[in-house]
Amino acid sequence: MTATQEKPVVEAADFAKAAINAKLTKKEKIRFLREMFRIRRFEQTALKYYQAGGSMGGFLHLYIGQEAVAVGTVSLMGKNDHVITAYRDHGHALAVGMGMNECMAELFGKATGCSKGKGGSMHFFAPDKNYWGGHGIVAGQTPLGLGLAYALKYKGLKGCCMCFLGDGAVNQGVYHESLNLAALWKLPVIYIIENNQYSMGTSLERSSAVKNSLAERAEGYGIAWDIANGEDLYEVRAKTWNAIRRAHDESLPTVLEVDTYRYYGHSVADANAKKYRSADEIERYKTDHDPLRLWQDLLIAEGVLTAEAADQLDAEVKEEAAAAGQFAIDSEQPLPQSIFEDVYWEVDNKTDAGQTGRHFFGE
Amino acid sequence: MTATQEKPVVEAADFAKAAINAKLTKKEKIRFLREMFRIRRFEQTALKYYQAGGSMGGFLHLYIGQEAVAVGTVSLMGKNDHVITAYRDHGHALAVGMGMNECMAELFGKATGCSKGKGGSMHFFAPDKNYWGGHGIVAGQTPLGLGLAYALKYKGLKGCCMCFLGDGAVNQGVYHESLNLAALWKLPVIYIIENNQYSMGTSLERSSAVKNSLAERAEGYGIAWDIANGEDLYEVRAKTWNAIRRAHDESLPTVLEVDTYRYYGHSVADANAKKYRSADEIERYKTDHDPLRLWQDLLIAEGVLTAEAADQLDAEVKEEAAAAGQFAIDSEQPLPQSIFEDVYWEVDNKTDAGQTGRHFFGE
Amino acid sequence: MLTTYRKAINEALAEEILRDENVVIIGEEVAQYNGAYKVTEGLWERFGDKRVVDAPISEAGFIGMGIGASMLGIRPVMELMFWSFAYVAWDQIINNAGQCRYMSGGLLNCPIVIRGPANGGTNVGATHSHTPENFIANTPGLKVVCPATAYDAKGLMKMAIRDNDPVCVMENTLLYGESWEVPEEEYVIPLGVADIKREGKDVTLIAHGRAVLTALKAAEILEAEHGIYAEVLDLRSIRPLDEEAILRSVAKTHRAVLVDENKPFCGVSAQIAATIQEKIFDELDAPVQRVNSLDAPAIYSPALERIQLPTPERVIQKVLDIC
Amino acid sequence: MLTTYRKAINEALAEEILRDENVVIIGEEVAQYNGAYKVTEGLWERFGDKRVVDAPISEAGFIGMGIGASMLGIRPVMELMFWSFAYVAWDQIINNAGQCRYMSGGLLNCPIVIRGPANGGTNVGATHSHTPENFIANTPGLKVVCPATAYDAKGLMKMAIRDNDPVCVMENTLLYGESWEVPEEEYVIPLGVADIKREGKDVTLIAHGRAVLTALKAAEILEAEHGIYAEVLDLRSIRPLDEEAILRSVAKTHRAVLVDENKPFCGVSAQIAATIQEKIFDELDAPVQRVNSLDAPAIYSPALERIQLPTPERVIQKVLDIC
Ligand SMILES: Cc1ncc(C[n+]2csc(CCOP(=O)(O)OP(=O)(O)O)c2C)c(N)n1
Ligand SMILES: Cc1ncc(C[n+]2csc(CCOP(=O)(O)OP(=O)(O)O)c2C)c(N)n1
Ligand SMILES: [Mg+2]
Ligand SMILES: [Mg+2]
Repeated sequence: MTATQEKPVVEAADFAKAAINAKLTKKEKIRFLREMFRIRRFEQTALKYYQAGGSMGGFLHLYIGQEAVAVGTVSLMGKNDHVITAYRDHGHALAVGMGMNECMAELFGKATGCSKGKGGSMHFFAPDKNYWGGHGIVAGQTPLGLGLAYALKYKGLKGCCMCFLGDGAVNQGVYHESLNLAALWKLPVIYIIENNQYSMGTSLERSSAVKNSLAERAEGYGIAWDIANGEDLYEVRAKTWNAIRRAHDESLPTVLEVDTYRYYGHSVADANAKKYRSADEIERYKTDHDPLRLWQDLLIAEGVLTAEAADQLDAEVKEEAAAAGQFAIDSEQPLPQSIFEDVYWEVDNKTDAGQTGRHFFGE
Repeated sequence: MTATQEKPVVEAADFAKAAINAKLTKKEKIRFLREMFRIRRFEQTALKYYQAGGSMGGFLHLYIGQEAVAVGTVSLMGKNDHVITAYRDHGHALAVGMGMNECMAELFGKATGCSKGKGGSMHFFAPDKNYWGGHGIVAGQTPLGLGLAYALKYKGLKGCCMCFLGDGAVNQGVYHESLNLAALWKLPVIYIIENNQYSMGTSLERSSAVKNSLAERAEGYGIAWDIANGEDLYEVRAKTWNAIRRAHDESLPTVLEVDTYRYYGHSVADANAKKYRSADEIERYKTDHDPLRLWQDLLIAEGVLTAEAADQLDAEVKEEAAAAGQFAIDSEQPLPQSIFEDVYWEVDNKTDAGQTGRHFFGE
Repeated sequence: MLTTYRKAINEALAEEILRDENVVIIGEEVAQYNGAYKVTEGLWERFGDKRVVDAPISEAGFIGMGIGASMLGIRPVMELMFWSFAYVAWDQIINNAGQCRYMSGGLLNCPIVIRGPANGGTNVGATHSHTPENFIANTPGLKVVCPATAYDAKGLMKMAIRDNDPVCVMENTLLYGESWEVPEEEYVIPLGVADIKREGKDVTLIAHGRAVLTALKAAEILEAEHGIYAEVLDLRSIRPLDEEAILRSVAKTHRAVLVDENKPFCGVSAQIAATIQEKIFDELDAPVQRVNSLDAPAIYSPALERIQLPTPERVIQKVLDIC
Repeated sequence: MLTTYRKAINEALAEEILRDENVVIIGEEVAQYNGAYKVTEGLWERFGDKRVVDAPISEAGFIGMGIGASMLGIRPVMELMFWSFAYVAWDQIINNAGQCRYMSGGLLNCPIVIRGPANGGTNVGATHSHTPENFIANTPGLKVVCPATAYDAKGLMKMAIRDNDPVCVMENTLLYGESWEVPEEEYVIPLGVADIKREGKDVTLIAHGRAVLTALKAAEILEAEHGIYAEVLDLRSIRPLDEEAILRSVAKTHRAVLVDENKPFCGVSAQIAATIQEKIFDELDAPVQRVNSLDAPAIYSPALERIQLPTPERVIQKVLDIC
């Protein structure tokens, strides 16, 4: 069964009253709306170019429908809090503050891309913003996130690492090895399972045997866990904050499962996007559970902003996305010799080590 | 904490009354005693030769102290029940009925060894006895055991696979992947964790974060689990039988954790055997918890056999072990050309496939 | 009949499922989804849950499971969505599929096939573009084939499934949509037999997988523009390897250029070059040349990945260097 | 001072722990147990829980963790009890240590060392005797060194720990107890510099790791019994590779025999042989010869494993074939 069916139904209102939310200023609430719009418009623009063909290659995994998860969790990050995720990484990248330009240019494989065109859609990075990618191998990032937490504890810094993974990723062994290490060594890592109910075309029921939920597997390691409704920004923030406090104050891990949904296929190449899920299901989520619409309506109801202001904000974001597309188009292709750059730090930095012995073979 | 501290204290007597034990004949009970003696005397003989030097190489992991686990579980095997274990495999090998000769010869690396001297101590095999080894990579056998169960179900055979692993092996990711697959596909596999409380020099507390026990992690997959006292043959049989019935009748997996103890070091090469455990602890197990002594006393108390008969039986087994040592010594070394045999089935069987193209390189 | 590489493999799988009740297809999205690259399209509908099985994302677990099942006589054909994902199951493939027969003194064998695409060129990035045929071929106990055409893919796949040892079949996402002549009637291609894809006399281009097409393109241009007649030898199978065919051709042309999408260091072409110079040194009129993928992780940038893989231009240059 | 290979590495670790507060040793049994092979003996007592850490049997988990920590500036030195166990962590090593810098366009680097023994010869069987230096060296983004002596082991280990890229150090359980001269004063050995372990003029024996000792023994006998003066070149570092030193020596002797404990197909010696014939073909008076481990999984039988590894006898035979 999906975790959804199990978790106690709670009023969004409860979470609005949570201290971490109660103290939010109007400005902050509006910024969250803007961040969610940025993700959605950025990806819709990218999709347009992808489908037009010729400018992008490889995969394009869209985050649309899950925006409240990245924006809500990232909104709580402090100086020493870090983020790492899988290949569905545009949302987290924009949420930590990456510019649309370098992200769009990366999709185009241009030299101006955040990864110089070397990583593509699955590999956005911004270490200067505590953002560590962007990883293509399912669950491959889970021990890396553990390591970021290890480094924080080793250095005596009060921080944590939020490591995102999908509902299908929980069945990679390395995630379990990481859970045991996190509990055994009391590491401030938060595993956030973005449960969008499908791993490619496979529903959670067909991929995971559970008692009640995926997060509950943490119980076997004595790790605290919780489940959150990902359509509600307030709830995401409230429950993530509990985990962050546990990490900061007790240096303990948490597994947080967030129920969410992706509107598009697994990737743009997903020919069966509407085969393994009913059109109704997708429609229901878009109409009744859209995190953007819900948040916008909430803010309007709260009197935080007017419908007009919201449209205005959206219009600005659309322009930002359109400009990013143009930026990507106008950017230069990386130079052929750059193929051999960024392989070895010592070579790139022309150190003695980098100039001793042969590092590259063939032509 | 170790599972021991958690499990309800039960009288061995209870388990003696279990149907599967109540129907045991004197002959069978005595055979179990003989099997346990066979394991212990075989290994003591092997140890003698190993320490004398010159005849064996590599590792020698002794099972002494854990005999009731292999003998108790294997005693329940039917026609379509299979066994696979790790490198501490002498006990299971002898319990399934392998001869001391081919086992001892394998330790000597002789051509007459069960694996023709190619596998050594960690790699005893006897597929004709449903015994699939003998595996050196920690937890590497856990998906293989799953596969044996998969094959049984695929062929419509009512059987199961008992897959043994250690308390340290539970932290290899592939074991968790196997648990999910076993539950998801309802496969008749029984994971038997032989919890001897240490993985090499590391106590369970230092390697595994648990709620109460290692077996309990199965809960997260909705898999049935239990804990057994490995010093009591009756209890091991009673609880294993529940798992076998679950596998046979419902085609469902079980995780069974059996508390036990090894008297010797991790392997004969373990220089610290007495450093990470107190001499008292080891002594306490040998005197108060020895599965052989407990079973022998029980049988004498039950009037199944006399002390003299037991000594007589032990004497016979000692002779069998001594003879096996002589057999190994007298056996031929494998021939140099055998290095290239048993690599490819098609080559060994001189089929067209085996004779097409080059299969081996270099000299 | 003109058939795509994808369809040819699909037919091979269907025919073997029908031929042998123990053949079962297992992998991620192979059943209800019809395969991430549609190689298994229609098989689940046609043969049902028992013969075509969707697996969770647990490569080590389900490939290890397939290996164990094969010891009991099941003949699993495991799909890796990308061969790159073999690295999370590496221990199972190398140690359990590759070493168990030996360690048991031949008491068991593992008739398992592990198949999927192993190639760069589609801008999926460094983690999804590995070509581990050299790693597999380094491992006695394992076999590996890399078909370059639909005809070879079907014949080799059927043979691999019937082989009683573990066979790794490395396909190519860039070839799935390409078409070749494939006969109606059944056929198999033995492992370990190379194929001369183009006759020539001046130089031998030795390749496997998609690099064979690169070599053929280069050969065309060499003939048309330089009057050089290149023989193109498709290894098809890396282990077992048709060494005789390699030596025979080079002994005839006296020159060899190896085209190989492996990274250079210890790539398949390193082994072939070492073998040629060792065994027919005196037949060589020039050193054996190698054209590999440029020696860096696979780059995403579509503009650059194109030139990171071996190109006909680079092959031609090497040939002109020695002819 | 005469020091064992084991002690030399132990000193290197201790010195680097003292030099850099970010150096931390992590692995199974490295702390309280003093290391399965006693390489880390005394370090935990001396430096405590923070700097020397015992890990559960979760290689993928803790090596991946070390890689992540290294991105934030920690310099983990991870012990693999056997390099063979790297196969359960293969994806972490190849993809996360090897590819992340590239995929991020150089925004991060992973100053991690992964060390442990990688060798056959102690009858621990096929699953425990892998020598993956050829696999690692095939992978741009990773570095790998294989020290043959205590002196080299210490100097290379210190350099590896200071290197800002991921470095794999492959040791040898058969060498841990062997002694060599190691100076009191501190020193490091740069990666990528080969070492002539014995001067000669008639043939060059090229080796790495323990095979260097096999080559030296063969060289002694060749001189004493055959009057052949073999130069022994120790690669020390496989990637980066000192190609100049290789070509210089072979250009001098005009003959090369490679001694390599890798399995033959795509072993390190295949790469070296291919390179020599490609770059100094005209300097060669005979084909480059290779001596590798016999091409089967590592056999347990003590009587046979001895001859499965390269022996001085086999090296001598190859030399006599071409001299
Ligand atoms: C080890 C590995 N196996 C398979 C894949 C192919 N793959 C990429 S994403 C994916 C589905 C993952 O689903 P989930 O974890 O739920 O994340 P989501 O896509 O829903 O965000 C699969 C099978 C991969 N990248 N890595
Ligand atoms: C993947 C892997 N890592 C490490 C080892 C080395 N090793 C062999 S046995 C062992 C301890 C295992 O302990 P446990 O699982 O409790 O089994 P026990 O030895 O107690 O029977 C270790 C670390 C190995 N063989 N495989
Ligand atoms: Mg999902
Ligand atoms: Mg144990």
